[in-house]
Amino acid sequence: MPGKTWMCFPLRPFLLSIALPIAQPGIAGPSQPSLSIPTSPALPATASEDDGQWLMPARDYANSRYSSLAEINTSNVKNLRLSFTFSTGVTRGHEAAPLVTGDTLYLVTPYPNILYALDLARPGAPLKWKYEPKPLAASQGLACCDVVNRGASYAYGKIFFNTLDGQTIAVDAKTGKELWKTRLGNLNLGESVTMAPLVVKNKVLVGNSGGEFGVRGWLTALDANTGRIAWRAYSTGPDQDVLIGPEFKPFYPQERGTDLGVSSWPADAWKIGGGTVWGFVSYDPQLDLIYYGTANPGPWNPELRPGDNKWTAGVFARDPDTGQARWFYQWNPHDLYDYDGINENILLDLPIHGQPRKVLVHPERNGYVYVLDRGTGEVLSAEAFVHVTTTSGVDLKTGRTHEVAEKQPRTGSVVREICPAAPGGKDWQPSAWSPRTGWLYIPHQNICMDEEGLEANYIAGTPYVGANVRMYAGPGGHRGEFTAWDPVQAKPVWKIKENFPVWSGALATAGDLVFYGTMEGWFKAVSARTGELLWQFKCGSGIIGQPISYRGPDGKQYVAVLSGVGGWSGAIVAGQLDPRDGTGALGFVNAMKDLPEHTAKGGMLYVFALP
Amino acid sequence: MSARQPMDPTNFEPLGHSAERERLEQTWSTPPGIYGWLTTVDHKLIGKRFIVTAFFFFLAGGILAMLMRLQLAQPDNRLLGPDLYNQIFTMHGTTMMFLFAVPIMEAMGVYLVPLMVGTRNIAFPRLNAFSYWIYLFGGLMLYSAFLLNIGPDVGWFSYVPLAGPEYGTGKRADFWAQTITFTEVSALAVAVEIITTVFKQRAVGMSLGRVPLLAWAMVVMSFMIIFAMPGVILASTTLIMDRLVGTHFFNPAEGGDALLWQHLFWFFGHPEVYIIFIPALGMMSSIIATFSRRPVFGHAVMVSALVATGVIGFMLWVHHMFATMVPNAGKMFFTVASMLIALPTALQVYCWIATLWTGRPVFKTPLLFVLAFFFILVLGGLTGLMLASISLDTQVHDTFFVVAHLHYVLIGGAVFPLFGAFYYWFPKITGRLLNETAGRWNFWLFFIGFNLAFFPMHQLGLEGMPRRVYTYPEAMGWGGLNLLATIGAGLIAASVLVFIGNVLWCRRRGALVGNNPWSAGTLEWATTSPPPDYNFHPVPVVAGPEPLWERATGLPVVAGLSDTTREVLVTTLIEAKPDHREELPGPSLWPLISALALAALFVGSIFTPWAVVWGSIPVAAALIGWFWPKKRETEEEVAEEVPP
Amino acid sequence: MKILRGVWIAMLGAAALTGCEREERNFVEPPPTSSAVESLRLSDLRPGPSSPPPAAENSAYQENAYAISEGQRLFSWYNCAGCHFHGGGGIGPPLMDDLWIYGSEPQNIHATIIQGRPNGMPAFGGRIPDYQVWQLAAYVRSLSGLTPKDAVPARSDHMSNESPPTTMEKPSPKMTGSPP
Amino acid sequence: MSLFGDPHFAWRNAQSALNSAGPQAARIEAYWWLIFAVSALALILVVLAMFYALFHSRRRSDLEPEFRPSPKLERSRGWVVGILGAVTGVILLGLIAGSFATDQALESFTAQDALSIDVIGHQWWWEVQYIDPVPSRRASTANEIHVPVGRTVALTLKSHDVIHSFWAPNLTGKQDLIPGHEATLNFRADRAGVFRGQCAEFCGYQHAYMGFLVVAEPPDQFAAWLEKQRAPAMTPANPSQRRGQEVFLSRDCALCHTIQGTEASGKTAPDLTHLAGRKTLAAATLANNPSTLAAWIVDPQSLKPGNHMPSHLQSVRLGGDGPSGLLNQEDLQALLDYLGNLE
Amino acid sequence: MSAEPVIDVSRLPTYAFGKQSLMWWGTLGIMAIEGTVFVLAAFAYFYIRGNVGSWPPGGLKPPDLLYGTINTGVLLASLWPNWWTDRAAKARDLHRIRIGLPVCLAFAAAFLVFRGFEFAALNIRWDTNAYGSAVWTLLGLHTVHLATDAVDTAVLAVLMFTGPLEGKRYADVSDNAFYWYFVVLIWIPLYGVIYLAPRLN
Repeated sequence: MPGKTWMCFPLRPFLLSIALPIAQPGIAGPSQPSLSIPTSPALPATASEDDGQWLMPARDYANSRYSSLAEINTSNVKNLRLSFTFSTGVTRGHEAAPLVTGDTLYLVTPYPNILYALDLARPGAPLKWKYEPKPLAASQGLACCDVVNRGASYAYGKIFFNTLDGQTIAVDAKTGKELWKTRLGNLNLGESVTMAPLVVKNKVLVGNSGGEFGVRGWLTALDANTGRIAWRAYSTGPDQDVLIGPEFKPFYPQERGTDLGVSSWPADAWKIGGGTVWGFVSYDPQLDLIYYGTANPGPWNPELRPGDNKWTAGVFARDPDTGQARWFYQWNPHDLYDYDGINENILLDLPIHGQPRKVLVHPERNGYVYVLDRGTGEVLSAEAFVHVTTTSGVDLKTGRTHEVAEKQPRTGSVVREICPAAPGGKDWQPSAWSPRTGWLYIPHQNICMDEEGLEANYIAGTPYVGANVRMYAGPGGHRGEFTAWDPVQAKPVWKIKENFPVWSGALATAGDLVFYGTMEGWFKAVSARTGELLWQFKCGSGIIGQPISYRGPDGKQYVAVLSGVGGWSGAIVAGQLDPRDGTGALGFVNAMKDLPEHTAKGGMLYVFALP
Repeated sequence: MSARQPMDPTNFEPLGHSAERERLEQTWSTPPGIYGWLTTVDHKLIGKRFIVTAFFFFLAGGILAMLMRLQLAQPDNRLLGPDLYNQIFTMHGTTMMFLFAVPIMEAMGVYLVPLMVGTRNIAFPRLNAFSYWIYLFGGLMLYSAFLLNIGPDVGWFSYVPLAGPEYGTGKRADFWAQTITFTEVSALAVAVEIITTVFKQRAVGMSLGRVPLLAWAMVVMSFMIIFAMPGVILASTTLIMDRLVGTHFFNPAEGGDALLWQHLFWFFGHPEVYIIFIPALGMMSSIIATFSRRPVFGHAVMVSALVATGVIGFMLWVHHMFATMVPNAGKMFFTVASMLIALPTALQVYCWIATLWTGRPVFKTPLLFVLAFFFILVLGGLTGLMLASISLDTQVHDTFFVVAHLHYVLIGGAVFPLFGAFYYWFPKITGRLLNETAGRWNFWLFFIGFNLAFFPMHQLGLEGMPRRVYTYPEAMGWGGLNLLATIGAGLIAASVLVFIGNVLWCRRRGALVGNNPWSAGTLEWATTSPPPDYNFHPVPVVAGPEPLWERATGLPVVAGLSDTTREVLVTTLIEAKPDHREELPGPSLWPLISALALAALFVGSIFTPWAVVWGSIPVAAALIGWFWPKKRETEEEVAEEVPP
Repeated sequence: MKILRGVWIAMLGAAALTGCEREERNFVEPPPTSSAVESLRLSDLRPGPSSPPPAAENSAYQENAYAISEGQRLFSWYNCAGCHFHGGGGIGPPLMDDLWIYGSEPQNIHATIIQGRPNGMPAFGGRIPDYQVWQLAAYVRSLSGLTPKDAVPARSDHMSNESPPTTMEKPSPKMTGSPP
Repeated sequence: MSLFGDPHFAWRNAQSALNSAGPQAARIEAYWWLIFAVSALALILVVLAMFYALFHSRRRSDLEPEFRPSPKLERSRGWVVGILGAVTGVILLGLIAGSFATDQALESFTAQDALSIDVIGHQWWWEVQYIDPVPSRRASTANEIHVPVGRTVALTLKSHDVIHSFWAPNLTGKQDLIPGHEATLNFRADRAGVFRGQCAEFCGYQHAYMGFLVVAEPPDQFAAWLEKQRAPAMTPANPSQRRGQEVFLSRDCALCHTIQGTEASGKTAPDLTHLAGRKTLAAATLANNPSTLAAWIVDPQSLKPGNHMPSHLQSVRLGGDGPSGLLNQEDLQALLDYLGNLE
Repeated sequence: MSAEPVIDVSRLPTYAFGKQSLMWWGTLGIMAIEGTVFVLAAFAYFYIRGNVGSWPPGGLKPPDLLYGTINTGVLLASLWPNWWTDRAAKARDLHRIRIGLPVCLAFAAAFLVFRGFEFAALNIRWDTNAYGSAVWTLLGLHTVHLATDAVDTAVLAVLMFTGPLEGKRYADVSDNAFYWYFVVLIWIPLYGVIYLAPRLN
């Protein structure tokens, strides 16, 4: 059926393109069948147009994860062979994307956040240098969902990355010498940092983690040269702290008002209200706006925080220079189910209802793929991509979801069959976009949960959740899915069912291939058009990393991915948890009881190429 | 009255040792020694044992009550901490309700009913023995637990979630639940025996209209037990399952409901009050009739009132839950029923007054206790009306007002008549009279002490003192009335001591007064006091409700019952015409063995649910042993068999 | 009757050995017993001649139903459950298994709570009264069955039952990963 | 508890069903007096009838039982009993009607502009939340409910653990708080005053001392009070208070208690933001003054055995050394200084 | 002796069947008790049901019909051998009893085997939620009755083959059948509660 769907539109006009600052005139042509898409963002320091590089985890500012390399394609992918491997020496969940610039591959491990540089120019890619930041060991106790790190960024000859204990570090890309480091998080308040920084206009953008520890979320811009804090925008509290000023013009009336970040919370609750920023940041150089999602309000139990809980579980558009907010849209006002709004925002130009629009596409944890006008924050469409029982659709007029009353968590009462579960229809694992098909490739899960609200006690530096959760497979019994989604038609094109949640990122290439990994350890290449499995390789441990593709110094196309199971979903293996307690790891253990039978801990880089 | 032998209409004086009598003696006697003690199936021995055991529990419960009163005598008292106090009030309530009140009423039934209906033993005598053992083991288990500091501490009502797995720490509530299970088994067995005995083993001629009021009361009580106890069976079983095997009946998090417990518990709990109260009404009638020297006025009205009370008693339970969120319309129904149940009791009171009025009252200790009833029970009943009103109940519910009310009802309505009954039937059981002077001391100390102890509690409740508090702040000003109540409790204790002394003294040295010292009219006085093992020889035939009054010179009798087997005459349900003869089983160790096996199962199940599985094997084995016929006895039986 | 009485006394005697302390409710804080902490070993490997193992102290807490249930309450009040959940672990290691990184003796657990452990366990020393730490230790030990079963509360009312819901179909064993 | 000797806390009539301060309690009180009068009369009549029967019966020394009483006498007495029964029935119906009328009246006491308050029962204290449509304007306190005179108050009652029962007899009847259910209770205070209430359903060790106060005050006074409750706690004004705050935040206090405006956000124990403004401590058990506060902090377990406030007796005695040393004398003094000023 | 014998009962039979006999009344009392337990257990079931919107709660599957329905059939069919044995007992026909009782026993055994499958087909565990607890309790209670009556029948059957026998034992066989009717009768409403009630919303 999904196969047929795409067959129906063989001559689909490619009106679609990734929004890019230096868009070539060619892509504007609506009927041009083959596109030459510039996939590299203009980074002032490098100004590199070289397709072969991979400078930031999402590949580009638009967050496309699309590689225009086409050497590996649907017909030859079956010949893909392992080229070299590299052991990271760490066996927790490897969620990071490697970076490649020039003839060096960089990768950052989970805690203890070691940064490795591998020399691609020499056979077997030997270690060039490594940098050990030695983060505080205690920070491991603050990572809600394994001690992961989601990658580094390259700009201006520097590698920027974050450590779990809340430091941002700039390292010289050539020598591995530390240039500066800035401590941003306060360990004793439960703050940690797991996200990959983004460098925009000489600013390093870093957000904190710890929504399950009663922290107050923020996004901070650091000067890329000095590491000094340029601005910090909180996700809760008074307008002054949130950097809401006269330029703030949200589309929906419920986001307008003074100090909503205070008045939409019980007294003082905003100080420990979450809204952390731990996902990927996008940037639109044309509009000169950065976009990022804010995470769930804390604690999970919604009865303990009456009100809309601004500005959590939503998306901010901000001016990168000043940090001033331009607009905000809340995916989940008064979030009921830990639906963090941090999933990636992919910036595209799409024809919506026949009109070309500059949009932001966002597969949200609450189970809907949102298409927003990224200039105003208006919701253009929102359709479910998973089984949803918590809401019955999104009201495009008000922008609010229709909540199902009987699925609302209550203190002291177990509510069953909440779908999607707390990790959402899709968690952090980023999707990829291919301009060749016009589809979004979403790695995600099919998980439901039972939840009981509890009284939550706030003790700084300890979890602040207030819920018992037990997750399990959603309808069909499989726990993972890989969906190709047409954002224009707002419907799925094809779906692949996986036994375990697809917790790895996706990679789309110009060879009409889509790569992703499974938690059993299979690294798979499927046809971007049909979803047909074309090639797979069994790695040493489950894959939850972000695959990339680059052109090596030898001119060949390579595909790289980190294997090493863990993360929230893989905590049962990475943390050796006990499956008898269904509420372990915030309830994810219950859904993953059999994972230890399929995979073990590991930490290895795998790089593939055609022979 | 003791000197009035000529009035004695008994015509069953042993006239020498006839061969027949000797055979009967041999057939019905309990084996000698400890073996006989363990194997007996004689309803009189078991009844006495039941009475003595229940009285011991009454004393234990009374000591606990005294401890509570001492703790509450002054504000902010530190005599007992909350932990011990909570155990003590739980033990007091549980003891008085489950180990004293119901068992002693049944015990009186076990002893008196077969005598009153003129048969030689109770139906299912081995079951009777079994029910005593199981009751004893249950009580011993509870008190062992209490002495080991594992006494239940969540109230005799064990409301969940306080008694549930999360808040009912340790094994304390499990012991409570299993005590309930023990007493349920015992009470239900006795109820079945009493009903069968009254329905099928009555003397020839004792049609339903001639059944004595006490026997009627026992039947109504038994029916109430049969329909009420299942409520608490289910409640205690589900509670222990919630605690041990993880069911969720009362866990609101998983769809259970704490209110379900209250419904199940009070569906039993309110009839429980009438289970205790109705036999006392029967005793009242017996005593009033004898001491007014006439049958109770309005026999039919009295029987109807008993039955009506029994039926309406099942429609009141929600008035214990007026402060919960039961819908108001539902509550109103229970208000009506709770108020209207006063009517049958009022009618009985009027009938008794009419009996006294038209009779010729003789003032003896039993009658004094009966007269106290008119003041105490009526007062308790009237405060009961107040509790029936939803709005007023929300003020006085769970306060000392309710404590006062329930003690007025239960002590006035059951313990006072019971003491009267002790004085009244003591000569039946022992052949000796209790001392009359001591009896009057006993009565007046009790009466004054009782009112001193409990009347001020009405006031305390209205002034805001909640019940089940281990202490109270001085500033509340409740100290004076509490002290008064404690003094009253002391008087009650003194009164009970007088009673114990009286019993101990008179058991051996009391006046010997012949077979029918009160010249009463009912059949239990138609045999020797104390009665022989076989109760009656020959078995009487009756022609009226007070047969001994009607036939001053001897009753007609039945001939032809076997004297070599334990044969009783089975009669028809309504008219009590002779139907067939049935042999009742003799002494056996199996009831004791079965009770031990079942007790092991119950106690074991407190610690592991698997005890139910492995424990059921010895229970089944014991029951099969119990059932399996002995070859020799069977052969004897077959020899005399007359098929229908 | 005498036989019965004898049996009862024997039963009482036997039960007294185990029962009394198990259900004792001590509200008053006993003196601190932290001196034992220093002499504890965390390793089975010992150099030199063998020495007797340290005697377990505070059995009054370890086998006491009230202490364990208080420990259970404190386990959630002090947010232990936030990391260790109902023993299965998550942010912190599981407590219901038989793997003890820092030792399973009450003193080991006491020390872990008071001192904290490097890989993320916060130090609660100076923040939780000593006797509550022992209560917590008793509860933690009960999670992996190190305390007598009859002193341990059956379950908490709050979703600690292990049973999986049967709502959804069981995962199908064959999962090809190819599109439908 | 001799600490209680303060005459300010003589509560003899402050927790009484016979001293109504609002229409609900007054209606019930009126019905009480009606049923009391009827009952007293009935009791007197029964006892009199009994004595009459005893002394006007045919007392004879002759004990010959009369087993077949004369039908004529039976019939005439039958009439008396019958009439008495009928009269009893009529009286009962009257009482039922009166009861229903009272229930109806209580039901109808609702108001549109009712003040909404959430009361949550904990073992063994009361959490009180003043509801406001704007979440940040909610106010939280414990064990002391202020209400404006003349305005209906709508309580929403919830339990956090076991069953409790909310009972302030001067104002209205009790209502159980049952886990898994939400109950409502409306009342109005018609005169100013301090009334005491208490948990009326057995709830464990400290059921006895689980009290609370209802402070009925004129509307403007109430409004001022509520506004004050919304404000964060005062900031420490002198070094001692600063030290006290530090002690509060760095020791076990902050693990359970909240003081708004500080990091202390513990939710398992009463909110102490405006502690000094309350009349009592420990759930309306102790008068609120520095000495009772000190006693309560140091040794709560001997004041209320089994309650959930940890004891600091040993640590104060040992001078705050060792792992259990949470408080020493100076810490305690500073803490008292700080808490004593949280108006 | 002044007593005047007015009736001679020596010709009356020494045992009786049905409601004439004491045992029948005892059995009836037990049935009344157990019937009340079942009624109250069903009350608990519906009380819990009253608290939730959908039933079974949370979209659980109702119990599968297959084994419950088979078992209902087995139970109803077992009425016939029991009735047949009952009649044989009343006719004091030992030969027919010796045929009938084992057949009854076979039915009971078959029933118990299917009952095992029934538990498996409830689609819920007793400790999943209150609904699970209620259905397990209802089914468990009935199973206990069946099991005890099966043991009862087995013991009687053995006795009928080995002796010692007397006339009273025929009455026992008859009462055994009487109790079995109760167990069957009570199952019909229980079947409705367990299997049909979750399907009616």
